[in-house]
Amino acid sequence: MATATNKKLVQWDPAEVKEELLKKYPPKVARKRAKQILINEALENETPEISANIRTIPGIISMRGCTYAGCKGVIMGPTRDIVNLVHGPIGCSFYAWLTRRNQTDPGPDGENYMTYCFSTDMQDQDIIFGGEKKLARAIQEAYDLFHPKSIAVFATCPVGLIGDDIHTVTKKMKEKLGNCNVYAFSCEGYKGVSQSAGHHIANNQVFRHIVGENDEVKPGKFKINLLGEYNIGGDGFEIDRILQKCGITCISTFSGNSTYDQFASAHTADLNTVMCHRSINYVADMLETKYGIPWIKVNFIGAEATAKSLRKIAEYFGDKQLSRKVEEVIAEEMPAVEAVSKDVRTRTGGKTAMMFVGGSRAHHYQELFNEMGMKTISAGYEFAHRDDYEGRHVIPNLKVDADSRNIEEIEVEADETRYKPRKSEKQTKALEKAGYTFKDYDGLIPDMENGTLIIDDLNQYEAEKLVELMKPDIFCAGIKEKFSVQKLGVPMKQLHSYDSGGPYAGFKGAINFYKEIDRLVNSKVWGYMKAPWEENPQLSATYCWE
Amino acid sequence: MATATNKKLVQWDPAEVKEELLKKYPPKVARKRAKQILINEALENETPEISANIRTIPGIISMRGCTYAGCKGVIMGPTRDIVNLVHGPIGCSFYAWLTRRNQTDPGPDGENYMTYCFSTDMQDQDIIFGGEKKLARAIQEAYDLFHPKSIAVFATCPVGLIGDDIHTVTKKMKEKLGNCNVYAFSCEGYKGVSQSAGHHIANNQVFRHIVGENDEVKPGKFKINLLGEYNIGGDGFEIDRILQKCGITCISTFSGNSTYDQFASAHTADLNTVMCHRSINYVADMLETKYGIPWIKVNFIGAEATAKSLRKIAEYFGDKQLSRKVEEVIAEEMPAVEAVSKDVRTRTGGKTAMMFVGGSRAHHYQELFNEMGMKTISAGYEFAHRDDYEGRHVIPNLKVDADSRNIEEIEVEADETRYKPRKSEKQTKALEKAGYTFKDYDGLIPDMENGTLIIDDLNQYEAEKLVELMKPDIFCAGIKEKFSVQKLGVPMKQLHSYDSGGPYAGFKGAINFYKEIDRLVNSKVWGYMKAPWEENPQLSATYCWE
Amino acid sequence: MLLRHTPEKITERKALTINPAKTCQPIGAMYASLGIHGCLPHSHGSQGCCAYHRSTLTRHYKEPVSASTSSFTEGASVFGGQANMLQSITNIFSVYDPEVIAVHTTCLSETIGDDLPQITKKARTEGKIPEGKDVISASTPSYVGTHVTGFSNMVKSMAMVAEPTGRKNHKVNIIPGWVEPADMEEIKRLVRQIGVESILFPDTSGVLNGPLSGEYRMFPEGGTTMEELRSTGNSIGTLALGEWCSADAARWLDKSSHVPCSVLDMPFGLKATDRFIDALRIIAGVTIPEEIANERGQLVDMISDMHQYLYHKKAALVGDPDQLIAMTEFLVSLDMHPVHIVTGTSGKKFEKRIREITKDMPCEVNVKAGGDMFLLHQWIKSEPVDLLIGNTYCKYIARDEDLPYVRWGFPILDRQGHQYFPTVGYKGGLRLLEKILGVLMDRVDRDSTEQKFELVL
Amino acid sequence: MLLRHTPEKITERKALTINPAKTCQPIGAMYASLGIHGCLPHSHGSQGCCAYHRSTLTRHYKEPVSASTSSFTEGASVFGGQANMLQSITNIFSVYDPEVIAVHTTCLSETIGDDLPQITKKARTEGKIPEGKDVISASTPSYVGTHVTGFSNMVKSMAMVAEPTGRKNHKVNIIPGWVEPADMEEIKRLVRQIGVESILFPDTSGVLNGPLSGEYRMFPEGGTTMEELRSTGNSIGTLALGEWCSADAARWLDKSSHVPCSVLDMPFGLKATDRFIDALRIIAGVTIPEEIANERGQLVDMISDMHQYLYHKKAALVGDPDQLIAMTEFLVSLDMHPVHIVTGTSGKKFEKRIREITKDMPCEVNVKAGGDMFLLHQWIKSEPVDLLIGNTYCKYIARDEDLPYVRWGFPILDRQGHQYFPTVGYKGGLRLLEKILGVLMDRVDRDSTEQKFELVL
Repeated sequence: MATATNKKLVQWDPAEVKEELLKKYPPKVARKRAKQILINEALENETPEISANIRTIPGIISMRGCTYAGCKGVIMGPTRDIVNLVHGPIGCSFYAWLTRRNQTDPGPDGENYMTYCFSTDMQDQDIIFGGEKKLARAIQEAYDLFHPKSIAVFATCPVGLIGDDIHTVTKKMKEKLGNCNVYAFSCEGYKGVSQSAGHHIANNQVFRHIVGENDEVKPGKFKINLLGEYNIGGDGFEIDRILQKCGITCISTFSGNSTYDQFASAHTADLNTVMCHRSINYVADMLETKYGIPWIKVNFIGAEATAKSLRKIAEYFGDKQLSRKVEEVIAEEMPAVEAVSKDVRTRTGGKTAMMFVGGSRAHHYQELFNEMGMKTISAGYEFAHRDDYEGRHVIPNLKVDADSRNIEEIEVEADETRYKPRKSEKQTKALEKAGYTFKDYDGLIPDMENGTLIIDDLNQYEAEKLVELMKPDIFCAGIKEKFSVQKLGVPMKQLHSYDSGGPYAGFKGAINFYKEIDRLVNSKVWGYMKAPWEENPQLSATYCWE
Repeated sequence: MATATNKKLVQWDPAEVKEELLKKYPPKVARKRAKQILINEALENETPEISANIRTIPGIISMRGCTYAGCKGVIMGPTRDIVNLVHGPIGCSFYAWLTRRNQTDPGPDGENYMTYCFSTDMQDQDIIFGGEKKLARAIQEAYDLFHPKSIAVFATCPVGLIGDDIHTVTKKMKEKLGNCNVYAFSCEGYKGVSQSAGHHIANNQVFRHIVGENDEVKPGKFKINLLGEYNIGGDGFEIDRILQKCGITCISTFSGNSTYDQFASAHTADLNTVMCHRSINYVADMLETKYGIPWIKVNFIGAEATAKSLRKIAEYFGDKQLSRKVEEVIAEEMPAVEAVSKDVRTRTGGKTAMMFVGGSRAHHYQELFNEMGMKTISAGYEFAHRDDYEGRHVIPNLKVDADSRNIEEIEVEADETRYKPRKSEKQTKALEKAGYTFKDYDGLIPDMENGTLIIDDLNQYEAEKLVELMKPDIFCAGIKEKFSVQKLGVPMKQLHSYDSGGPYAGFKGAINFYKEIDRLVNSKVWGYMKAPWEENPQLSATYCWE
Repeated sequence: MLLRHTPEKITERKALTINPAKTCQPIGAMYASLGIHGCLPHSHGSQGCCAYHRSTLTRHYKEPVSASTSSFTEGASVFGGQANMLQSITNIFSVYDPEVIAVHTTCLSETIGDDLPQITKKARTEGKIPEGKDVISASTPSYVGTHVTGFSNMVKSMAMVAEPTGRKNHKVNIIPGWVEPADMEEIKRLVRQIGVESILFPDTSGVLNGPLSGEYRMFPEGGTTMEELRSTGNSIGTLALGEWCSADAARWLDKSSHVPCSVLDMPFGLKATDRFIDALRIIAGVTIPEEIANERGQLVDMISDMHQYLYHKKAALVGDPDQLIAMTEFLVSLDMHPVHIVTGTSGKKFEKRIREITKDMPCEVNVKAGGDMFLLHQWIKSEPVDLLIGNTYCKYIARDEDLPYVRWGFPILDRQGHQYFPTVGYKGGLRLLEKILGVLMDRVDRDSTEQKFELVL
Repeated sequence: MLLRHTPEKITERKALTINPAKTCQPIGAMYASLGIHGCLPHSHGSQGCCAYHRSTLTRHYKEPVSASTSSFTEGASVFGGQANMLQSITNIFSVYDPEVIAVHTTCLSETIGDDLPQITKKARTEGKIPEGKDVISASTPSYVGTHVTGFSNMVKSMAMVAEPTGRKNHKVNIIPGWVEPADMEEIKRLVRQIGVESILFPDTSGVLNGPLSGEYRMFPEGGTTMEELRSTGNSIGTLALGEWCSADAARWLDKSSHVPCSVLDMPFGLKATDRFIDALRIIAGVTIPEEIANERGQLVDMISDMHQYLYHKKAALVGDPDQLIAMTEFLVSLDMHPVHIVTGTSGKKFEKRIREITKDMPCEVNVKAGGDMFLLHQWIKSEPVDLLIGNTYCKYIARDEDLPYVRWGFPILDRQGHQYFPTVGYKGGLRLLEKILGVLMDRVDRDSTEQKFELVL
């Protein structure tokens, strides 16, 4: 791999790189970006501050999407038996139609609306005269055609502006239809600064309208919820496989391969495990406050991390049999994983990666790259908040700005009838004394080496510069970034949608990921970019045979 | 259909056309061809003579194939459970591999070697030192791999020249293998003047080596053999369907969808029905002489002809029930046929056809065209003999020439034990008195209108001229002729292989054919040959907008 | 079943669109803008629109698609987007330095009534637009028309760049409409061959079918230059391909700059290509070169050779009006029977054209402008077809109904080749025919019994 | 099962060939002859050979294929075919009036030892060959080599027409080998683009991919003229594409006329095309035009975009040596694993080349020169593959083993397109890639469970 070895030789100084990135910006922009580009100097117990969850700069080509995308696309998208009806012009529903790779298994005769795209397709007269009537009728038509147990309505930009009261419309329709839960999400695209606001809006409504709807107690000895797992490329299937193998029951997943009833029963679980801290940590808090279910941070990306998370769950339940079973499963799964990692490491060891995705993957996936002997030299989130970088300890002093102000924070209190602390004060203390940490997340920064570059809301221009200057062996982001990076001769892996691959979670997922990255960084194709005549362009002035 | 109407206007005089065809030839060639191009003047009981079954003229692009093609390709090709091993260089076996459309139905677990191609692939050392050893070994290898009940060996040109004694080799191998009948065909390509010689060689050996091998009497009240039906495009399947429906048992078909055992039992049938007179009438004669089975000419091409043939068979058996059943079947099948012919006739009526194929189809298919209201304005055979044109009455005075001399005529006599006349002298007389005709065929000429052109062994040059001069609405021949005719804008139908269509025999076949011809003569595509700018090529000298 | 809840029985829907056969204006405007050399498309709205359009175009072309956005916040949505737009212009020219920014609006900015020409004027006077650089804009409200409308609107804005000088440039404007880069390349080849000097706009060839060479250029070689767009006003005429995609721009040039125009169908299939070629011939006053006549003859030849596999086969089509009109005519010319035809774009004109084209067919035709794929699927369930032609979303119908399926249209997200091989012109017709025959014959091979399995087709 | 008697267990066969991966010399000679302008191929043997070759070529090209024969009778076979040959010459020139007759022998005439050059001389002296007309001939015994050998032998006879005058014509001879008419067209386009003047022979473009126009011409425009063939002796060099198809002619020109030659692989796929283009560049002393560099970049781009669907997929190939060498190299360059490779043409050289090309593959490779499809099928049964590439006869294996299957090679009797779309060069590489990806992705779509069924691939 000529290209690879070249890269080894590249030297770079983070300060110089940062300077390079900022050079071309107008002063205002440069000042702003300077705070979002961090040269890591994390020390023992002091994490540097980064500016995050702030406005995207107009005209600067960002990776970010909108609130609607976060709400409809990410959170509600994967729930198969809810009819997701988009209230607005056709585009928003069209673009969110089957374009995320969250897989679902409805079985042979289960309800599945994931393959459908529902919209009120607002026209100009709706904008002028209001779209409430059309929305009500659309809900009725959807009901008459499919008789779903639930219909969710999503607002797109114009809806808020023209003042359609979608919540009243849905409330009325819910009453009218009787056996169908109808509710709405005010997730207009202009709200907030990124998808993140959409996650929040979605989760709030799920908590408000669905969670707690079904008190029936599901069987299972060790019952958990998996929060912030979206079953991209089948990750959730692999995690379910492992949990089942361990004898752990997953009551609900928010929201990969989920159903309405899973949400409705979420409050009957005894532990909340949080995968994607960014998109859902507040739901975990609300579930604890209202129902007394504690939560812990887990990570099933990376074989070691998976083992660690399983042990952490087992430790919570404090059941010897469970712990033994968990150890058995780990012992059973790890050899295959290690065999592959050992093999690929001979080809991937020492290579470098960059990662700019989501609110947690840019952190989680470093586990997998470490297991392959690859170093992450730069990373950052697309829509995370400071706590995802610096850890939850900064939450108290996060200031609410103009953009976050309007994103509702639900006030919850203990449910009179259903609040039931799963652990006594004493038990909790004991666990904590033994080093067990609840509702704890230290963020991305402490896990990254000094001198690495941590960049929030990386944009197209900076991405290109980073690749040119630091020449990583692989770059991870989303579809919009994929081909501009690859044009530079650097393989690009989508970590939102996994391109066409996956699962990458759990043990089997780790194996898939090792092989995939091995394929990418060692593909012959990167050696074809230059034609032979570019390698040695010398020319005989005349026909060679003469 | 612009093209179609144009054609209506074309006037032509057969004498002029004939003159046109001959004009360009060197004198010798012109003299020869003049005898093979006949302007029909058939009268009541006097049929003009045509020159046929004579040498192809070197350098003149003929439609004909060789003796090997007639023997291996046509006659033996369709028998599925015989391993047909070609002794010679690879080509001959390659070209005969799956290129004829005779279909076969081996059932789920029957033997079927039709999809295979077997060859000794002779190399120069075999030509120099002889190929007998290689042949013997190839037979052994084929036997060891497949254990077939029979292996047939076919000689290609060099075999005869280098003097490989294939008959001795196969005789020895038959003895060695014990449970496998092995025999050979001296069907070198240079023998005879066309495929016809190959048919004869094939049929002789089938009669000599297989027929009569199995005396077991098969069930069935009305038992016939169907001679000269090759199941192209499934014709045989349709005929079988009709016969079964009538309660007639087909003991063997020569040789469509046939098996070794069918040949072996052929002598147990009570009537031989001859489809293709050319390729097999002598087998019918031999079967009568040796086993006492009378034969009649039948034709299942054309709905009327099919009905007629069924009645003729029933009349032979003289069984009231059978006759009633036959009438029922005809009454049941005809309405569908007439419905379609009525419909298509509105589009095909008055159109003209030309046909130059085989030894009988150029005659048989005129039935179908007549049923569509189409007129055959010129026809001829590729490899027929005079009796196929003029009728069997000319057989006695056919002279044996240098080319036919070496095509073996088997002398057969009544089988001591198994000769059994199926009809008594008296019965036969009675039938004949009632107008019933045995072993009778009047040939093509009497069935064609006066002034039509009957041409033997039509060649590429004459075909092109005919189409230019007489502008038929459809032309029928083989694959080699298809595209040169179509380049002239005249649809071309293959009547050897039916292109990709069929069956065309029997009642359902008639319907298929009507529809196929309707499609061809009324296809829009023939109207696209000229571009709009060829229709009105006027040009504004400058840019039109100025 | 993937679409397990779709019933055969059709019930009236007045308010609910299911599985749309269209998307919104802005993406069309963005695609058109990419056909201008050195142009950065800009979406004046909240950032999600831009992200969605870029993703969709990227998945279709497997190429980088750069575009910027005004990233509206809630504040901007209330107080108007002028500040965001002005800031965008400054940032874009200083960071990306394009030749031109092509701005399109969104439902958001349209609803609040931002006036782009005025904002652009302001930017110009305030010196935010560098010398020799341009900002053009089109109004593309998502709640009017479809992606086709947006494309047409941006193409019209391109025509508005025209600066008639009175001196003719002896060129012909050719507006290809929403076709693939390879199609635009092929149209240029045909035009060259016939000897017509032309200005093709938009022209995404060289922009969205680029090479992999180790360098990334945000603004590749391809695209119609602003210089060319300015001179469209001096052209001797305009050929607009497609009433829906291209006519407005052509008529505007006629009205504003007295450049006469003819509106033709898109040159898909034999007859539409014949009309296009003949128009070029008459314009240029030349005879058709052998090479093109030969390509035509090859197409006719292949039709005649394979007619038996096409004859009276039923087809269902979904796509955009201009494309469907030409494709329907092509299928009819092959003696096929397009029986279900749906476009998401409204317009009685469309249904009328389809009815004309199919009037001699011996069977009933379902055609709907402003329909959706849910309806198409229901039609197919009640009247099955032998062939389905449409974009990638059709794969769900094709799998559920086990239909031979040819991917054609926008978007194609799951197969390659459409970027590189044209389907316009005679050669394009050969390709379409090859694809159609391919799936039909694959089906024959798959479904024929062993006794009917054929070597020669 | 269609090939129900094929066992997985491989037993030695010394004398029996089953399901050949080759045919005999004459058809190759006939195909080559059709690449001479105004040429009527003539088969000196019994009429069956000619009929078979014409039928096979016609089914492959769906075009008229004219050729004549000496129609040997038993007599001629005993007393020699001179009389038939002389008679043929007379008849052919008076009835069909070709520019040239290209005669090839058969096993029959070779076995009896007819001496064609001598017969031709006799015809010439007896005035049977009109002024300005030619008769050329090649010895193509069916029991030596294969159809490839016959092609090569006739191409060599074409080279023997060369009449070196000492004055260089500043052209380059290019011998494309047995490729499709569309490939020859594409090679000419590339050569033109690079600015090399060339004589391409044989050249079947315009001969076997003709139009339907209502007229039939036995001798169409296309083909290398005798004039050009004569001047190949004055060319500055020869590029022979394919050791098996083209090298003999090139070496003969070198030996006889001192026209130096380079023998390259056929330009299928990225690397072989690179070498071909680079050779042209060096010959012409030019830099590569943007357009070609761009086509190359597009191919590399598509490889990089779709790599995940190709990576480590196993393939089985059957065909002719020159084509297989290039195709194997192409697949290896895509990170695919061609594991079973069979050609019917003998030659250790072939196996050696394949071993070199595949030496870095992490799996075992079965390669056989002089093998047959029966063996290939047995290999596939014991080591299944993800892809099968070969001529139409492979469809029986593909159906029995349920394999994704790309038709490529000779003959293709059941699909269209190969006559019209090249697979040589970079654009050809794109087409091959499109076809390979097409069948692989169709399989993904067919076999994926509903939960894994993907919109975007």
